[in-house]
Amino acid sequence: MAKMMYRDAIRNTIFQEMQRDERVVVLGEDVVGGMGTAGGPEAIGGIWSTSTGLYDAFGPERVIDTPISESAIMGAAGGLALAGKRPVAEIMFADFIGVCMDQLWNQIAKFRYMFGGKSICPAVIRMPAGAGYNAAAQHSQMISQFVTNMPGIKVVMPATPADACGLLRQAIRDDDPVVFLEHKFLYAMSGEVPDDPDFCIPFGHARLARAGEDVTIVASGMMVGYAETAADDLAQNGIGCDVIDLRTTSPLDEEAILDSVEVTGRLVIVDEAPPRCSLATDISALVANKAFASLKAPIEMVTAPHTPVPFARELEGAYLPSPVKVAAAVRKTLEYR
Amino acid sequence: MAKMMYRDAIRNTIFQEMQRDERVVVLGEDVVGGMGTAGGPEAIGGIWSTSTGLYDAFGPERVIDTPISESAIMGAAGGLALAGKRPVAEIMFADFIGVCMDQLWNQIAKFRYMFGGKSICPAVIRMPAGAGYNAAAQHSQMISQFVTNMPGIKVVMPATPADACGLLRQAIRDDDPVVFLEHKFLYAMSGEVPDDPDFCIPFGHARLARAGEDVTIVASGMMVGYAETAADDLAQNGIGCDVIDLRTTSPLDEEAILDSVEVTGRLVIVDEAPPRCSLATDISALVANKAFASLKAPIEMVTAPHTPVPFARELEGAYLPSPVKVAAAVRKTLEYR
Amino acid sequence: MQLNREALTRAYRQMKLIREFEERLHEEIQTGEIAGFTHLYCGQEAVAVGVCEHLTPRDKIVSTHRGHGHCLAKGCDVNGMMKEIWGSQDGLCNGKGGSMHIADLDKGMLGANGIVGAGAPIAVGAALSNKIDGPDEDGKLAISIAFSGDGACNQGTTFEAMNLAAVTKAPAIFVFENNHYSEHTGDAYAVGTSKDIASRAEAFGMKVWRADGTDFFAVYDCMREVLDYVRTPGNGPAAVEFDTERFFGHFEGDPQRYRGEGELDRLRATRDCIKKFRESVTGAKLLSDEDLDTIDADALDAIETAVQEARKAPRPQPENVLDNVYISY
Amino acid sequence: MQLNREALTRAYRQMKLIREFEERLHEEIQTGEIAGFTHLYCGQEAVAVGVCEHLTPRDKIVSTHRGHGHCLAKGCDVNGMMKEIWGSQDGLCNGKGGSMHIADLDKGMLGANGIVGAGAPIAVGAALSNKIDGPDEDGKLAISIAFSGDGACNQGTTFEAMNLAAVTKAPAIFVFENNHYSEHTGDAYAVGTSKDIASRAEAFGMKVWRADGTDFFAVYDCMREVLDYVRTPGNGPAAVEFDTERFFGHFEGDPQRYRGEGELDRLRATRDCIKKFRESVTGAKLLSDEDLDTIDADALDAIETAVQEARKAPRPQPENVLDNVYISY
Ligand SMILES: Cc1ncc(C[n+]2csc(CCOP(=O)(O)OP(=O)(O)O)c2C)c(N)n1
Ligand SMILES: Cc1ncc(C[n+]2csc(CCOP(=O)(O)OP(=O)(O)O)c2C)c(N)n1
Ligand SMILES: [Mg+2]
Ligand SMILES: [Mg+2]
Repeated sequence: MAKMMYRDAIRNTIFQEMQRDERVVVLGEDVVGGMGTAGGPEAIGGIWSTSTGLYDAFGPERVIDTPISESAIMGAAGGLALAGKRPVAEIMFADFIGVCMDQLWNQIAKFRYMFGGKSICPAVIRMPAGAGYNAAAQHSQMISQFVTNMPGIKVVMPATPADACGLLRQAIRDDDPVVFLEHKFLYAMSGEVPDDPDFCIPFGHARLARAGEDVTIVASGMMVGYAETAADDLAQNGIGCDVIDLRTTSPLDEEAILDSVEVTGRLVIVDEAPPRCSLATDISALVANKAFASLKAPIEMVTAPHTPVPFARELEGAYLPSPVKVAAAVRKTLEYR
Repeated sequence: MAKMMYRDAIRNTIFQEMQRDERVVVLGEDVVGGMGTAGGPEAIGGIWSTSTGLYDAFGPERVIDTPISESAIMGAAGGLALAGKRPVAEIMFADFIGVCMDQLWNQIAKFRYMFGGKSICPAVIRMPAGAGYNAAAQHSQMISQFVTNMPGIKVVMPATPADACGLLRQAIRDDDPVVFLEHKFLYAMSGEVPDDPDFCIPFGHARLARAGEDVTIVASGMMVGYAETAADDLAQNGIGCDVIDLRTTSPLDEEAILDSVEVTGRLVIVDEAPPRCSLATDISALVANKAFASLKAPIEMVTAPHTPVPFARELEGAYLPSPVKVAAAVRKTLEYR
Repeated sequence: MQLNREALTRAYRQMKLIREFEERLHEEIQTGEIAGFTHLYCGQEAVAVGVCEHLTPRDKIVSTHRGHGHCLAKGCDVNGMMKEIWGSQDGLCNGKGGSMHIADLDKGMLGANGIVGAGAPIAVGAALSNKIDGPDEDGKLAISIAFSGDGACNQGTTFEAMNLAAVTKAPAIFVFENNHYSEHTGDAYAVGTSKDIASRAEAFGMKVWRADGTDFFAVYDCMREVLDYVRTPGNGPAAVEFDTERFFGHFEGDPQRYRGEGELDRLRATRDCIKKFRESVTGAKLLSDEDLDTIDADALDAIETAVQEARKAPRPQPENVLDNVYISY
Repeated sequence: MQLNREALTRAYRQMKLIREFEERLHEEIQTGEIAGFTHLYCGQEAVAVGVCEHLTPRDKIVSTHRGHGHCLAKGCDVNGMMKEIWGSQDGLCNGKGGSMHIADLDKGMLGANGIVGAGAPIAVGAALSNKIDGPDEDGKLAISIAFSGDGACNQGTTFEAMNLAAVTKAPAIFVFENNHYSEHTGDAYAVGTSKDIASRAEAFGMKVWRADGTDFFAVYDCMREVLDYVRTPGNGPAAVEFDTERFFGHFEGDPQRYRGEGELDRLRATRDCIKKFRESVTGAKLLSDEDLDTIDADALDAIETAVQEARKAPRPQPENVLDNVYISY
């Protein structure tokens, strides 16, 4: 075990996997930082510090800095993967999926199916996502709803440094395409990360972050911490919550959710995205279909409102879910009889 | 009243609105058809026959044929609308949202909010959508889940020629941006359309396509017909269904859905899209939260599977919902006690 | 013309196979037996064959919605393709893809593509892979080719791909098949240029070539130069514009009212790459009419067999809809 | 130089206002009072002002993430902008947009934009609207301008927009501000060209210009020609590349290790558009040092006032998060 930040867990895992498997290739805007300048390559080393040192260690063929051309990055990741490489592409902000969705949704996701199972496309698309920096409407979005909908794509949302490591390693070694939604606000989060260079967390297995018998809270990414805080507060008042950290939203650990709701009969879902056709509604619909008999109360969802992400601190605060809002939803579901 | 096809209802409505309001402008690929050829403008007149004759009537300034550049089309629609025009843009297949989503999601949808309410962006984006033509994975998709999620966008899914007319007129006159999801398979559907040149159907008001007290079926677009067929079959066996045609998924007529479920206690949702984070889950979550007490059975969803759209007839048939699948879901929900 | 008899025979056979494949589909589609959208390559054969005859399986191509010619030229199995177009479970893609999504990774054929302009970035990715793999014992790189039309050249992805290839010096070749129409629109309208499509590629700093796409030998000779250049490590990408013609509508069922009076007759008479090839090789006495007639007959036979096989090939079952979304899930 | 005293005074005041606005933000941001990402325009003032001094409110501009200069030059209220950057409910966008989304439709300012390359298609739409509106009594069209950087010029949307404008002959002007960096990457690496960014625009068949973006008079004179051309019905779009410099980091907090030794000092000494303007007008005795000092003091005052006002301006309330998503819903 070593204590490190979420961002370092990501960088180290990429580094180790590049060392282990020469097919692993990194590409993205400013992943080298300094190309074509007096300062030279690695003058900066990636704006998220998730690729620092890769260029120096692995050279320009395997660490490819790109122009501002997300469709070309995404498409090149697809082409690299079809050609036998294992690309790890960075789309600087998940919000930029708007300019490159086709290459993810209609290409990478569908190659294997359209080609009758005769191809593999082991591309990892890293997409720093989420709010918290007052970066406003075009640099703060959670896009789990879009990518979870896409057949052919696996979706990962790590909530801790250890998970960032174990899930990213799994993503790089996985033969299916993976969207890896790093939460920008968690980059500086510190935690213990296993040293084992083969530490992988299998997809589709949720983590029970807190255990309790009164209410089930389902969350992912940054929302897990909010749910944990709420659960800890509620525990002080004798209310016990299961906090289920999904880890991956596709595949989804249906069993973990359903088993918990069978015990608690009450469900609160926390989701950073706007509410319509969201991951929150997805989990709700699962439970309303498969655990209906266990439900004792309406399913509560704590989500962003149906609005873009606003800029001002007060507004972004009002926009985002919070431990207080989660706790209120838990209390609401408990009050129902 | 005049009997006409869905596609003609669309073309005629655009024609009339262009006559009525000179700010209305049409743009898209091959909406004129024949530009730069020996045959000349209008040699073809739009591949869906939804823009035939517009160029001849309104000329090149207001009927703008574009290169294959969906981002530019979508962005130009946004710019035209900000500058005071009322563009009706065609994206030839809804599947192409992959190459132009940014201009819809991050631009058109968000202008008003980001600019503090100081702009209007009355753009209508027509997107022929859906399966049924064995057009395979990249030309058959339903994208209601993506656009319904987008704050700032209104989403229309007409199920009949009359609705295509009344809802499109409303869309063109509406000051908010609207995504208009025409179902390609309905283009040849015939029906009565009111003659009134001001016939508008307000957004957010569902249509009760069939009335019954046993089960609520919620559907939109081509799925409405499937639900009606299922309801008619079931009626023969004494099972009564409310069939709710949403007409618009954003805004959503929550009341119509909740009122019906309050009576029936049983809900089946039909959705052509893949199941995760879909419109089906959205409606389910609404009901599981706001009409929980009325529910007598698990909420059933009839959707496409979590796969791309396959090519072969047999496979596309298996992919799509069908009246038989809807009826089976209704029976399943009725069997539950 | 430096091609020997064997090479000429192979080139002609490939062109003819494509021609017959497409002519036959043109008929079969009218019976309603084939589902979906089909875009025929008829008229452009010299491009696909003139390009692909130079390639090895290590070289990759990425194709378009009009992909049959590229697929056949790159070595995809004619029976597997026909079965795919018929939607059979035994098709090259198990009936999942159909005409617009034929691929054969083992042959270096990375897929037809229903999204106009989507192929170019994928080809650059494949070219970056070629670059990582490095030169072979002869010091030459494997390369990757993006086929694009005069319509696709206006899609943002195509430009981004060209710039990315130029910046990274990826051994990619952008082959623009200018058949003068994108659907029902003329290139004279839709392609804003100072000169032509190649000149837009040139503005990214890459070397470009141009040739008559209805003349197999022009294509072939031009591609030899292009490949020689791009296979040389350090040179980076190149682009070629071929002036070519499509003989059928954009898709099957297109009324083609955008064509000029007598245009199709004129094209068939003066711009038919197969006719031109024939005249050229018989004129130069490299192959005889008899040789070519035999190939013609063989091609027809091969297509007849493919169609018969496709007709009786097993259909997919409903449960197959769930196959092959993921490798593991 | 054909500018009269008044015009010169106005131009200098505008440039100086932008300069002080940005210099002050550079300081204020370090206190942590201002939230979000802020990209400062310092160093490029001659471009925004040299372009916008020619425009009327009927002309539209679409800006970038580095938008303060364009906004001020197009007439956005300095106090409203400062309040917006502070996130006040009284800001130009009610605190909803912040630095990256400032807009003022009444002024013809269609928005800064956080998505690199997104502005160009929007500007073409606005230009198509100008074209529909037709020429004014002098036979001249209102026009629309897309500002883009040397990074944005690689985004597919920028190319698509140029082609669409060329094809439709929309009165759009693509102003490329080449400040030689996109974030931390040099244009020498990221922009694949045969010559420069303008030459890529030229390949779409449009007329292009180039000028020194640190010389207000070069920008201003060049834009007179460009505008004369684009305002003439039937001519269609044009592009201009300005060679300019940014004096601060990409965003506030950027360590700028990609800069060469002494680079910033050299730029401030030799490539400062305000210094150059001053030297030029005092040298030619068009304005005196005193005149200019007065303007400097006024600009500083205006900024001080704006900051003071922004500090005490009302904050948005949590419920305001729901405002203005739709007009009716
Ligand atoms: C992104 C996208 N936009 C539009 C289409 C519809 N479409 C299919 S083929 C085509 C024309 C393509 O023209 P070109 O690139 O010249 O190829 P050609 O058909 O001539 O072979 C269009 C517009 C599409 N499939 N994808
Ligand atoms: C689509 C998109 N990709 C990437 C970014 C991140 N980003 C913001 S500014 C920038 C550099 C832009 O460079 P340039 O166009 O030269 O403008 P400058 O910053 O020099 O003014 C990048 C990569 C973005 N905002 N949007
Ligand atoms: Mg073409
Ligand atoms: Mg720059």
